[in-house]
Amino acid sequence: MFNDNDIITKAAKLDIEKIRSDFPILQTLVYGQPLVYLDNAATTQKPKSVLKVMDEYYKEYNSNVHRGVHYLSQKATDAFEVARRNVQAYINAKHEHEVIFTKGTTESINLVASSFGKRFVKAGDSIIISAMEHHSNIVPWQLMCEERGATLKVIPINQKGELLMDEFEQLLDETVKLVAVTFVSNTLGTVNPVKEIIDKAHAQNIPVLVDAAQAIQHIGIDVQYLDVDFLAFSGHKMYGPTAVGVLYGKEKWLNEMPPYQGGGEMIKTVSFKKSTYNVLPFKFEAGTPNVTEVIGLSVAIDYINATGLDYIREREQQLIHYAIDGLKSIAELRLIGEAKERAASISFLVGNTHPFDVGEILDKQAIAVRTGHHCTEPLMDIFKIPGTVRASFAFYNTEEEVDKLVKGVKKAVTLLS
Amino acid sequence: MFNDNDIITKAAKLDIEKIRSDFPILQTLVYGQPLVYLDNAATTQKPKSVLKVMDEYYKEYNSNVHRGVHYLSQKATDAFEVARRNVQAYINAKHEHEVIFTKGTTESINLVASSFGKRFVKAGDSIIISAMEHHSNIVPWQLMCEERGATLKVIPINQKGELLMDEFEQLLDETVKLVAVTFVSNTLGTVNPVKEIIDKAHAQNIPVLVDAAQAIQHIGIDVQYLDVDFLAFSGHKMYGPTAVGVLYGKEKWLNEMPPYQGGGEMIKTVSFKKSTYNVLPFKFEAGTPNVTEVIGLSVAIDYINATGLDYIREREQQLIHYAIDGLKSIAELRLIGEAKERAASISFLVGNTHPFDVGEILDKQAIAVRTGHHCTEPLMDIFKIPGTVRASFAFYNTEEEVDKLVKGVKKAVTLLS
Amino acid sequence: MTINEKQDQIIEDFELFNDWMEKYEYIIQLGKDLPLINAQYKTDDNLIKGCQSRVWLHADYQDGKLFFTADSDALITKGLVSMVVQVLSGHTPKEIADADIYFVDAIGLRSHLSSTRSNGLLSMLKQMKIYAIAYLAKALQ
Amino acid sequence: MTINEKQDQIIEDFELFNDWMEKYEYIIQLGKDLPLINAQYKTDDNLIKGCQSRVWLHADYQDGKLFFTADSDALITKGLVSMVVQVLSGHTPKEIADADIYFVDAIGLRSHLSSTRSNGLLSMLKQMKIYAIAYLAKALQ
Ligand SMILES: Cc1ncc(COP(=O)(O)O)c(C=O)c1O
Ligand SMILES: Cc1ncc(COP(=O)(O)O)c(C=O)c1O
Repeated sequence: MFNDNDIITKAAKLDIEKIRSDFPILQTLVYGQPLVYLDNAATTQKPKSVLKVMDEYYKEYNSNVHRGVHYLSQKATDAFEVARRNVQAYINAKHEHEVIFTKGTTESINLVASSFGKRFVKAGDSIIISAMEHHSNIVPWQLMCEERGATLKVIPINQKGELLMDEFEQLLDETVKLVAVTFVSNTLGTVNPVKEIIDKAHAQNIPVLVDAAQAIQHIGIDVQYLDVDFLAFSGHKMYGPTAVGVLYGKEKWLNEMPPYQGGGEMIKTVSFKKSTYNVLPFKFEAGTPNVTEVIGLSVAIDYINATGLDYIREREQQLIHYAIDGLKSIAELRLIGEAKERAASISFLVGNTHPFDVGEILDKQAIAVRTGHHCTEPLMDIFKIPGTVRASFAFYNTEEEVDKLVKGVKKAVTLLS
Repeated sequence: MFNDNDIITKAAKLDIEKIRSDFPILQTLVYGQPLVYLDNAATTQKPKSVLKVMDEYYKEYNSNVHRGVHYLSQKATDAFEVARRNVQAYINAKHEHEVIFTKGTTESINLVASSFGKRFVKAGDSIIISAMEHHSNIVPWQLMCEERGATLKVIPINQKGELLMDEFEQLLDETVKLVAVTFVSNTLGTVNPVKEIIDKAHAQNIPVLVDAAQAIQHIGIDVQYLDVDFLAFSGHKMYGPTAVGVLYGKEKWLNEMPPYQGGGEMIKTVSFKKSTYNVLPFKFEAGTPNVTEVIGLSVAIDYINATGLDYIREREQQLIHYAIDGLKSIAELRLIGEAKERAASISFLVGNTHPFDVGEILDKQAIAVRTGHHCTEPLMDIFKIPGTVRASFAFYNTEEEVDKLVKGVKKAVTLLS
Repeated sequence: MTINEKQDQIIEDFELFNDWMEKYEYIIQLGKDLPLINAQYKTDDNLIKGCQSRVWLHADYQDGKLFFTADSDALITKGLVSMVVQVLSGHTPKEIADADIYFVDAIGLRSHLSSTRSNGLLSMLKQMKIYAIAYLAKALQ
Repeated sequence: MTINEKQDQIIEDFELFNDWMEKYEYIIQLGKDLPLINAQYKTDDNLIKGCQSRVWLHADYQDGKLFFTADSDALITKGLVSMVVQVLSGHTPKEIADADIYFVDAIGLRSHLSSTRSNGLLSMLKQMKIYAIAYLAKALQ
């Protein structure tokens, strides 16, 4: 078991205090006790700089973008497009117009399911997803497959919560039009071998969508290195604001796909007879964009870059391993998901206790965890459990907080048995 | 012509100063001069209270909603659902679950076009829109009609920019599945007789969608009185934040329509075989919602209510008439749109000057107007013009600002001819 | 006792507890007590699926009054369910239909009732009222 | 003069103006001068549709150099177009392809160039470079 004092030098401790002071909410008291926020996979907290830039935006240059000749509109447009290039750089996309702003991962995936589906999927075709997908990477494909007479195939997992890659290869036949998998499981914490999945799919000319909602804040992603065709993620899970997400798509696919929503921004010309569509990225950005949120997201990326993804990953790995060791000391505790490669979520159950009961008693100790199926019901069915307790970490969490979690779970078990 | 001193009492002037101090951006200098913001139809500015509540949200209780057992999540969920009831009350909807949060008017309309279309529109059917619609109330119907083999019919207008109601009645035949019209034209300022349109359509059992993007901030709307079937509007045009909008729909339609996007929140149960969908409103709210923005929108509604829609309407009518009178004093100025009933937008052209040139010279005088087709290209085609200069007002504008506009346009004309 | 008297009684009882731990211990104890429902009624028909826990509810009508039995898979929910059943059972459909259940909030367990999102307990309350209203409607015929 | 010398010259000229009015008067005057394009070239093929104004552009290749003529429906755009044409016309495809047009920003007319959203002038610059690159490619064959 890792020991607090062994692994964290004094300098590192100072770092953490500095980091925590960047996130105002971490100073909040809940029921009179300091908040222990371990629900980061649901949504992360926001640094001051993100809040500041959004406030400034509204106070200094709020305006509609792209269509305005006046000063505020120019300033807002510039900030908006600088943000796009910032996202482009963060994922190393080849072109800035391959970055489409959406309202979140869910919308990004729905966009692809709808537009890619209309263009490329016919009756008899199939789509591959995995057994550990979030509902947002299941239901859009179900809706699309149902509409187009296609079928959904599922990569199975082992008891540790790892994809069975051999079975995946078996599924890759000529009916498959797209593979959609998550990079990191929000429930199990499993990090999937997405590079390998992409290479294998590409060997058969099948494009791949990666759901990076739980990866983008933990792992450096280079879309050109991965050669991924579509990447989806949410701002609110990477220290950015709500109501913004990204769809990265390779230019060649995005150009071939029909538009998703119709409206302002996405058209070149409109007449009642015939409308023609705008170039990328605007073709997929109908309506007044989420300018404030996009600008906020850009500053969140700045914050991540300044902190360093390497540092973030290292800290989070320390926390996870420290937490796993701590939790394992609890009798009858069962980890759900024990993949070799893992990121910031840990799911567990204790004896016969119901996760909802454990979550509620943790809450009363100011420890925020999530309980339930975490929008991965099929995964719960596979493990034959009603749900789990999930603690999910960010680099601003501390070993002290992990200790509180372990103590809190012990108290819950005592009360409940 | 109205005279500043005649119509504004000293008390009213004080009111305006108080109101303007509520909007931080109105104190901004542009090129060293006080900003004159007359682009309110594109987006409105935000009162301090809206910015404050969003900042507080992020600093005190930011959390994912609905699925959490912990304190922050409860608090966020409560605020989110209180906001829904606030919107419900603002438009007097019968049920709170008839209020669906979207990212804006454009998405609200696309949702209906897609879901209503799938359920109710077949080849040979038709949809009616009007000649003055915004692209966001044209293109979604074009996309849907094309997909389903339906046709789009258009209510024509007269030279003043008013709907030809007789022609509308002619169009109402048994092929029509839905009428979609704007309440207020963003380009012409025309206020359409939506109650009459709804009554006429309902007489033939045809439902009506009203695009209220340019009405909700100016005119009190009671969806039960109007008996409207769908109402769409955007937060950012009603003093609220970007990235949030509303779709109101009658329960009976929303229940019959299939879901739009798939993902978290909108499901009841998911399995790889079959998923079932959640109840209203969640069925139509896939993915992590725009919680912050919804809470901001709610406070914007509080602000409107506290100011009073009657007061707002009266002030805006004063400003419009004052502005029209002032602009008419400019030789060769031509108003585009002279409807009897009008709200806060005024479009015009002067002699042979190009709107873009006029807009740019106004900008240099710190006057923000919009130029171009205002996302109503078909309307430009009808008037055979490339675009207009549009000044659009909010209750925080002043007669002094109108005077600056008139002077500014005169200077532009001098420079350009 | 009326429904409100019963609720006030529970609130009073809870004031005796010094901290949340004692409250929860009490509720959990209620939950651990014998199943509140006859096994034959623990059917899918009687199942109310909340967002986190499941609740089974059965209603009997006798001499103008409704009697409820129930169960849940989560202990705290079960404890609460047992209190709600105690509060509403043995009252007329009209009393139940009109009842305002405020004790859950008052004793500081709002996570079980807040938000419009139905969870087990909220759905159960709704279901109890639906039973009551159904009997009311029948009585009017 | 090189392309950059021409740009620097324009920037220097503009420094003489005391305020934005004088700048605009000058640009507008440039715009009012004779049409910059032969009427026969004002075709849809040569039309570049920006978001606010329209620009027509025609290119001639002579003795290893490109010569441009152009027009616009908006006066200020037309004035700017005339400056851009002056700056780039008479240079080799390579020089044009490599050129960095900074003077529009420098003289304070950024609304004509900012944002990735193509407007008339930006699209025109792009089109001029496309012509240049096409001739470069041809030369390589
Ligand atoms: C009449 C009208 N409809 C629809 C829209 C689209 O609204 P949004 O861009 O917020 O989706 C607008 C605003 O541009 C509008 O004025
Ligand atoms: C793996 C995964 N995919 C998709 C989503 C959906 O993201 P959002 O709700 O932000 O659209 C989530 C988050 O809940 C997730 O964890």
